[in-house]
Amino acid sequence: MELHPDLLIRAHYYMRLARALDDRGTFLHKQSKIVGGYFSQIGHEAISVAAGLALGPDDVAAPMHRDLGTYLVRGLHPRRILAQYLGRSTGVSLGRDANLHGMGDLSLGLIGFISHLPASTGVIAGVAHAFKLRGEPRVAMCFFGDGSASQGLAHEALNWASVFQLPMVAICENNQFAYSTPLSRQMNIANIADRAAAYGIPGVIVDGNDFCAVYQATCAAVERARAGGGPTLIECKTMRMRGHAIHDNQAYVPKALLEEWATRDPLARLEATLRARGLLDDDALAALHARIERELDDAQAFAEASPYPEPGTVRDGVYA
Amino acid sequence: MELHPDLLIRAHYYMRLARALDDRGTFLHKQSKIVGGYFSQIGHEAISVAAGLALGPDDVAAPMHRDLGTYLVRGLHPRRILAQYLGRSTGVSLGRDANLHGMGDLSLGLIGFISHLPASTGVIAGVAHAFKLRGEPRVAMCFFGDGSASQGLAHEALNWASVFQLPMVAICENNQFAYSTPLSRQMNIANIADRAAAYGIPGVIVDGNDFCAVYQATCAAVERARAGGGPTLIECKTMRMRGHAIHDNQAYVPKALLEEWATRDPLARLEATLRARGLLDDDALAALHARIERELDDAQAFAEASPYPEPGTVRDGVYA
Amino acid sequence: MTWDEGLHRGAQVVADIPATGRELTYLEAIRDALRFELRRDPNVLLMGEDIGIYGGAFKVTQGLIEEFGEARVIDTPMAELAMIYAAIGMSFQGFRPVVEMQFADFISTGFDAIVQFAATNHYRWGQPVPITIRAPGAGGLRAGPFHSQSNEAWFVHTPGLKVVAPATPADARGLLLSAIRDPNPVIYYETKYLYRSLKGPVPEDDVTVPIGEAALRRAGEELSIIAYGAMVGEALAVANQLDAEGHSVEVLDLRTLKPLDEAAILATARRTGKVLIVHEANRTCGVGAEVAALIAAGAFEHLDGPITRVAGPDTPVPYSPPLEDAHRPAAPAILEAARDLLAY
Amino acid sequence: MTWDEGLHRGAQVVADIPATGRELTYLEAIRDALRFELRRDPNVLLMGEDIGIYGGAFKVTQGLIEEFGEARVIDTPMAELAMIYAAIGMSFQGFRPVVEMQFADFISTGFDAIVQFAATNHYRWGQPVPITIRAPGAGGLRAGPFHSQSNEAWFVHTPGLKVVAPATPADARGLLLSAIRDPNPVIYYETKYLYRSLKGPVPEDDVTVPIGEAALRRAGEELSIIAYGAMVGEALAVANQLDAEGHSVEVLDLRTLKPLDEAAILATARRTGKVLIVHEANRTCGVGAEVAALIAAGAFEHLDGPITRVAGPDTPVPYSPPLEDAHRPAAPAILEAARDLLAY
Ligand SMILES: Cc1ncc(C[n+]2csc(CCOP(=O)(O)OP(=O)(O)O)c2C)c(N)n1
Ligand SMILES: Cc1ncc(C[n+]2csc(CCOP(=O)(O)OP(=O)(O)O)c2C)c(N)n1
Ligand SMILES: [Mg+2]
Ligand SMILES: [Mg+2]
Repeated sequence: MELHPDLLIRAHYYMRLARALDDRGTFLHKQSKIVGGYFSQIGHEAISVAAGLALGPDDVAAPMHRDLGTYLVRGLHPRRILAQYLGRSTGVSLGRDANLHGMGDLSLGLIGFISHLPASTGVIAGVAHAFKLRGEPRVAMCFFGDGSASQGLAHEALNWASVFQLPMVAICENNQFAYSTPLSRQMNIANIADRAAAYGIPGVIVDGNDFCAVYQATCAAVERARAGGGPTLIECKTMRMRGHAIHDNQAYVPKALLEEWATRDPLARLEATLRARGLLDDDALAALHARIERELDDAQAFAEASPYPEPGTVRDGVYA
Repeated sequence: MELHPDLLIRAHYYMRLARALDDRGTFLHKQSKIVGGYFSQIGHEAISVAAGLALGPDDVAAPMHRDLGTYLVRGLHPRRILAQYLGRSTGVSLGRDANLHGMGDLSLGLIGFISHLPASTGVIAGVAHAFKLRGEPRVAMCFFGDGSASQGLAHEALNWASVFQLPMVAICENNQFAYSTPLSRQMNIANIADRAAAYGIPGVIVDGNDFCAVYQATCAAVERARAGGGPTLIECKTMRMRGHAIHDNQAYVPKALLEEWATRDPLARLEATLRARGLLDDDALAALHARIERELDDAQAFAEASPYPEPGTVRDGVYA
Repeated sequence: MTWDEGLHRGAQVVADIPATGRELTYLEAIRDALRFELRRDPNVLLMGEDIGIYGGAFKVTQGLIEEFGEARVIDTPMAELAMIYAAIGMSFQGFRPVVEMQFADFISTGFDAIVQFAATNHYRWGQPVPITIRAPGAGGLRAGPFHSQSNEAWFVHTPGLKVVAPATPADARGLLLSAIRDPNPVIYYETKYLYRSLKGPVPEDDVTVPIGEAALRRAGEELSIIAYGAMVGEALAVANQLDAEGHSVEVLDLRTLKPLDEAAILATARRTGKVLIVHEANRTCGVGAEVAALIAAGAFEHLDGPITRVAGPDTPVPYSPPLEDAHRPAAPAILEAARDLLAY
Repeated sequence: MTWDEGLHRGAQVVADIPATGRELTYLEAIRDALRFELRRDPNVLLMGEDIGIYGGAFKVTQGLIEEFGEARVIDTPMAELAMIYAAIGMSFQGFRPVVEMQFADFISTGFDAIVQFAATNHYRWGQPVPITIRAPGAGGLRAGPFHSQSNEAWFVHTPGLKVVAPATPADARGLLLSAIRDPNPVIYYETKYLYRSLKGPVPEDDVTVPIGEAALRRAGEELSIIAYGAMVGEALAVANQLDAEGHSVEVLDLRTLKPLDEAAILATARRTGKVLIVHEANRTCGVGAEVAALIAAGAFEHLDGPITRVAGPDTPVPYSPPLEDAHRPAAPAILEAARDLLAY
C-alpha cells in the first residue's frame, strides 16, 4: 500500500525536526547551556515519528528517552522542550525534571518519562485498561528498549495487557545496545517480538529505519487494538547512532556496525522515497531546513529568555 | 524407559511421607497446635518428590510452599519440620519463620522459602551462576507456580539463566490456581512452558501427577544442565487439591474439576504402577503406613517436647 | 474492645460521631467505605489479587463484586508492580483505583511504581495520581516475617506520598473516604489485628476524616503517649491503668503518618512535657524517630524528660508465639516505659 | 578539596593514615578497594550494568575486567531484581558479590531482593548473605529526580542490613573492604559528587574502616554537627568558618548509617549540648530523625538547645540549577542553622 503524499510530507517534517532538535540540544550541551545528561535519538526518528503518526488525537503515548519524534508529532512545542532542557520555568516540567524525563502533558496524550525503565509499559497498560473499561475506542502506546525488555515489568505489563485484552501497542525499539551492553548480554533469542507468543499476542518485526514499514505495522496494531483485538508487540530493529548519552563516545560499538547502519539512515531513506515519488527536491529540502532552523531559533530564543524557576519555589508542586 | 524398582520404592515412601506429614500438619492445625497459616501440598507429591530425586547430593533446590516432598527427599527430618510448624526452637528456623517459610539448610542443598514469589527463581539463578563460574558439575533447581509466573522476577531470572547458560532447572507447578485466581486471569496462553521460547531455552510439558513422567523430564533437564547445556523450563500440569491454605475451602473451584483430578491422584497412580510391577501389595502398603506413622509420631513427640524459643532471644540472629 | 470512646482531636474534643447507633468492626468499616465510594463515584474501582469472587484474603471486599461487577472489582494477575502501574495509568484517565495489597508485606514488590512514579508525577509534570493502596499490615496474628510487616516508614520517608493508619472503625472509614478522594497517592495501612477484634460506632453518611489530622484520644497532664494503629488501643489501656493509679496521661492517635500533624504533636508535647512514642514498626528510622525529632526541635523548652520510644525491635517479626509476643509492643512494655517517664 | 585531615574517631584521635604519601580521589579509592579485594579473595566478584568493558557509568570499575576477566567482572542484563537475587544465590556458594547499581536511584527496582530476602535470611535460617551493593547516590550534579536520590533511609529502617556512607577517600576504601568482608548484606552509598572533587590520603595496605564507627572529624565545645557523605565537607567548611569567628564546633562523620554509632553520637551531644544534623536525604524519617531521636532519649539532660536538622526538603531532587541549589543543604544553610543554635 502506498502511503499518502501528505502523510509522507508530514512525516518528513517531523523526522527532520526531531533530528534538528536533537542536534540543537547537542550544540547547547556543548555550550554548557544544557547541564547534566543529554540523550540523542539519532537513528530512532522513523520509529518515533511513524508510531506517533499512527495514533489518533485521543490516543495516549508513553515515549521513552529516544522518542523526540513522538513528542513533536503529538504537539509538544519545541519551545517547551528546549526550555525543559535548559531547566527553565517554562519547560514541560517547570525545571524540575531533567532532559527528556517528565515531559508529560495529558492534554496532548503524552505521559512523562521516568528513568526506571520500562515504566512506560506498566503505566500504558493502565491507560489502555481505562479505555477498555470505558468502552472508548482509544489506544495506548508504549515504547521500550532492548535493554528494558530484560526488566520484569516488561513481562508483567505485556501479560497484563493480554489477560485483559487491552487496546495497547508496545513498541520495542531494538537499537542493539543498552548503554554499552550488547543484545547478546541481554537475551539469548534472535527477536524480541518472539516473546509475544509468551503472552498470546501478535508479535511483529519491522525495519525500524523504514518509516513506511513502521507506520504500516503500527497502524495495523493500532487498528487492531481499537477494534478490540487486544495488544500487539512490535519490535523495530534499529541502531543507536550516538553514545548512550552525550558523554559516551561508544567506543565499544564496532565501527563497521555504525558504518553499515549509517547507510540505512531513516531520514535519508524517507527522503529518497519522497524524491522518488516527486514529493521532494533540493529547493523544497532547503526550504524545510530553513523553516526548521527558524522554528528552533525561535524555540531556543524562547527558552533562553525564559526565567529559571525561583529558588523559593523549591518546595512547591509535590502534592496536588 | 522403565524406572528402577528401588527408585520407585523410594519415591513411594517419600510421596506417602509427604502426604502423611501434610495430613499430620492439618490435624495439628485443627488442634490449634499450629497457629497461623498452613499450606497443604496434596496433589503436588509427584512433582516435589520426582524433581527432588532427580537431583544429586551436591545440587541445590529452592522449593516453594507446596514442595514438602523435596524437603524430605533432600533429608530435612520431619522432626525439624514439625518443630518448625509448632514454632519451636528446634524447628528449621528456630521458631522465627512460619510454616514452610525459611526452611533452608545449605548442608542439605535447600534454600529457605520467602513469601515474595517467585524469589526461588532469582536466587537459584544465582546459585547456578556460582556453579557455572566455578566449573562445578552441579545443578540448581527452583520451583514456582502458575501465579508466580506472572511476576516480573520469573522473567528476569529465566532470561538471566539463559544469557549466562546456567545449569538451572525451573519447575513450574501449574496447579491451575493462584489462591482463588484461575489460569485465565493469570495468562492468555495454554502452556507456561511455551514461554521457554522467550528465552531460547527448552520448554517441557509434563503430567505433574505422573511420577515417572516428572522424574524422566527432570532427570533429562538436570543432565542437560550438568553437561553445560543450560537451563530448562519444565511445566508440570497438576491440580491443587485443597484450598490455598487451610482457611480456604476453595468454593471457587468447580467440584467437577476436583473430582476429575481426584481420579488422577499422583500417589494412587504410583501405587498402581508399583502393584503392576509387583513392587507393592497390601501388606507392604500397610507396613509402609505403619512405618510412616511411627516416624511422624516420633517427629510430633519431638516437636511437642521441644521448647519454645526464649522471649529473651527476640533480638538474636538478625546479623551473622 | 470498643475503646474508641470520647473521641478527641487536637487540644479540643472533636465532634462526636453521629449517633446512628451503627457499630461496625474495623474490617466492616473498611468495606463500608469501599462500598460507599463505589456507589458515590463511578470512577472508583478496586483492583487486587483475589478480591473479587473470593472477597479478598481477609474478606474485606466480600460482596462487592456481586454489587459492582467485575469491571469495578478487578481480580488481577499476581503482579504487584504491574498492578500499581496499571492503577496509575487508570488514574490518568479519571479513575480512582483502590489497589489491595494482599498483605502490606507485598508492597515492596510494587515499590518502584509507588516511590518512583506515583510519588513524583505531580511534581514532575503536574499530573495528579489519585490512587489508594490498601496495605493490610502489622502483626500479632502469628503470621511470621512476611505477613506481619509494618513497613510504613519507607513511604513516610518518600516525598509525594500520603500515608494513613487508622486505629478505629470510624477512622478506618473516614480516612479511606478521604484517601480515595485525595488527588495524591495515598498508602492506607489497615491493621489486620483490628479487623475483627475492634468494633465501634461508624457513621453512615458522608463523613470523612481529614488526612493530616491527629486525634487526641484522651486528654492528660503528665505524659503524652503518641501512637497509631493497634498501638492506640494499647496506649489507651496503659493510660487507663495509670489513671487508676492517679496519673493523668494523654493519648494522641496520629492517624495520618504523612503528612504528620506537627501542630498536634507539638501541642501534646508542650502540654505534658513528657513523651512516649509507640509503634509496632521497627524502631530505627521509624515514624517514631520523626515524631521524636519534631518534638526535640519544636518543643525543646517544654520537655521534662527524655523522649522515649517503645517500638518493634529491629528484627523481622517472628512467628513463634513467645517470640512474637516479645517483639510486639504491648501494654506491659508501654506501661513500664510510661512509669519510668512519669517517675523521671 | 582535601579536607580529610586530622582524622579523629569517637572522643579520641584515631590512628592517622599510614603516611604512604598516596593521594587518591574518592572514586579511585573505591576502585582501589575493589581491586584490592579482587586480588586478595578469589571469591570476590563484581556484577552490574556496563561495569565491564565500559568500566561503569562513572568508570569506577575501569580496568578491572582487563585484570580479572569477565568471570569476575560480570556485565549483566538490565535487571536489578534478578541481579541482586543472583548475588544472593552466589553468596550461598561462597562468593562475595559486589553489585553495582548504576545509580542509587535504581536500587528500588531490586528492592524486594534486598529487604525481603537478603535482609531476613540469616535471621530466618542462619545462612549469611555476604553481598555488597554499591549505590552511587546523592545530588549536586544536575542530574534530576532519578539520578540524585539519597534513599538510604529505606534500608536504615530495614533490619538485617548494614548501611555505610563514606565521606573521604580513605573511608571509601576502608569501608568498602569491610563491607565486602562483612557476612551481612551491606549497602554501600558512595557519593557521586565526591568522585572526582575530593582527593585525600589513602593507605595502600590492608587497612579497613570498621563498620559501625563514626569519626570525629573536628573536636569542639559549643556545637556538634553530625553529617555523612558530601555533607561532611560542608559541615567542616561551616566549622572552619565559625572557628574563624571564635566558635568551637565539633563535626561527627557518621560513616556508618546502620548500625549507627550510638556511643559516638551521644558522646558528642553530651559534650557540646547542641546538635545540628545535616543530610541531603529528604528530611522526614531520614537518618537525621533517628539521630535526633537517639539524642533526645539518650542525652536529654545534656541538651542546651533544640536538636536541629538541615536536610533535603521533602521533594524529589530538582534538575534546574537554582532549584537544586536551593534543595541541597550546603554551607550557607548549615551556617545559618549553626548560628541560630550557637546563639540559643
Ligand atoms: C531500572 C533501570 N536500571 C538502569 C537504568 C539506567 N539506564 C538508563 S538507559 C539504560 C539502557 C537502556 O537500554 P534500552 O532499554 O535498550 O534503551 P536505549 O537507551 O538503548 O534506547 C540504562 C541501563 C534505568 N534507566 N532503569
Ligand atoms: C509477590 C507476592 N504477592 C502475593 C503473594 C500472596 N500469595 C501467596 S501464595 C499466592 C498464590 C500463588 O500462586 P502460585 O504461584 O500458582 O502457587 P500455588 O499457591 O498455586 O502453589 C499468593 C497470591 C505472595 N506470596 N507474593
Ligand atoms: Mg537499546
Ligand atoms: Mg498455582
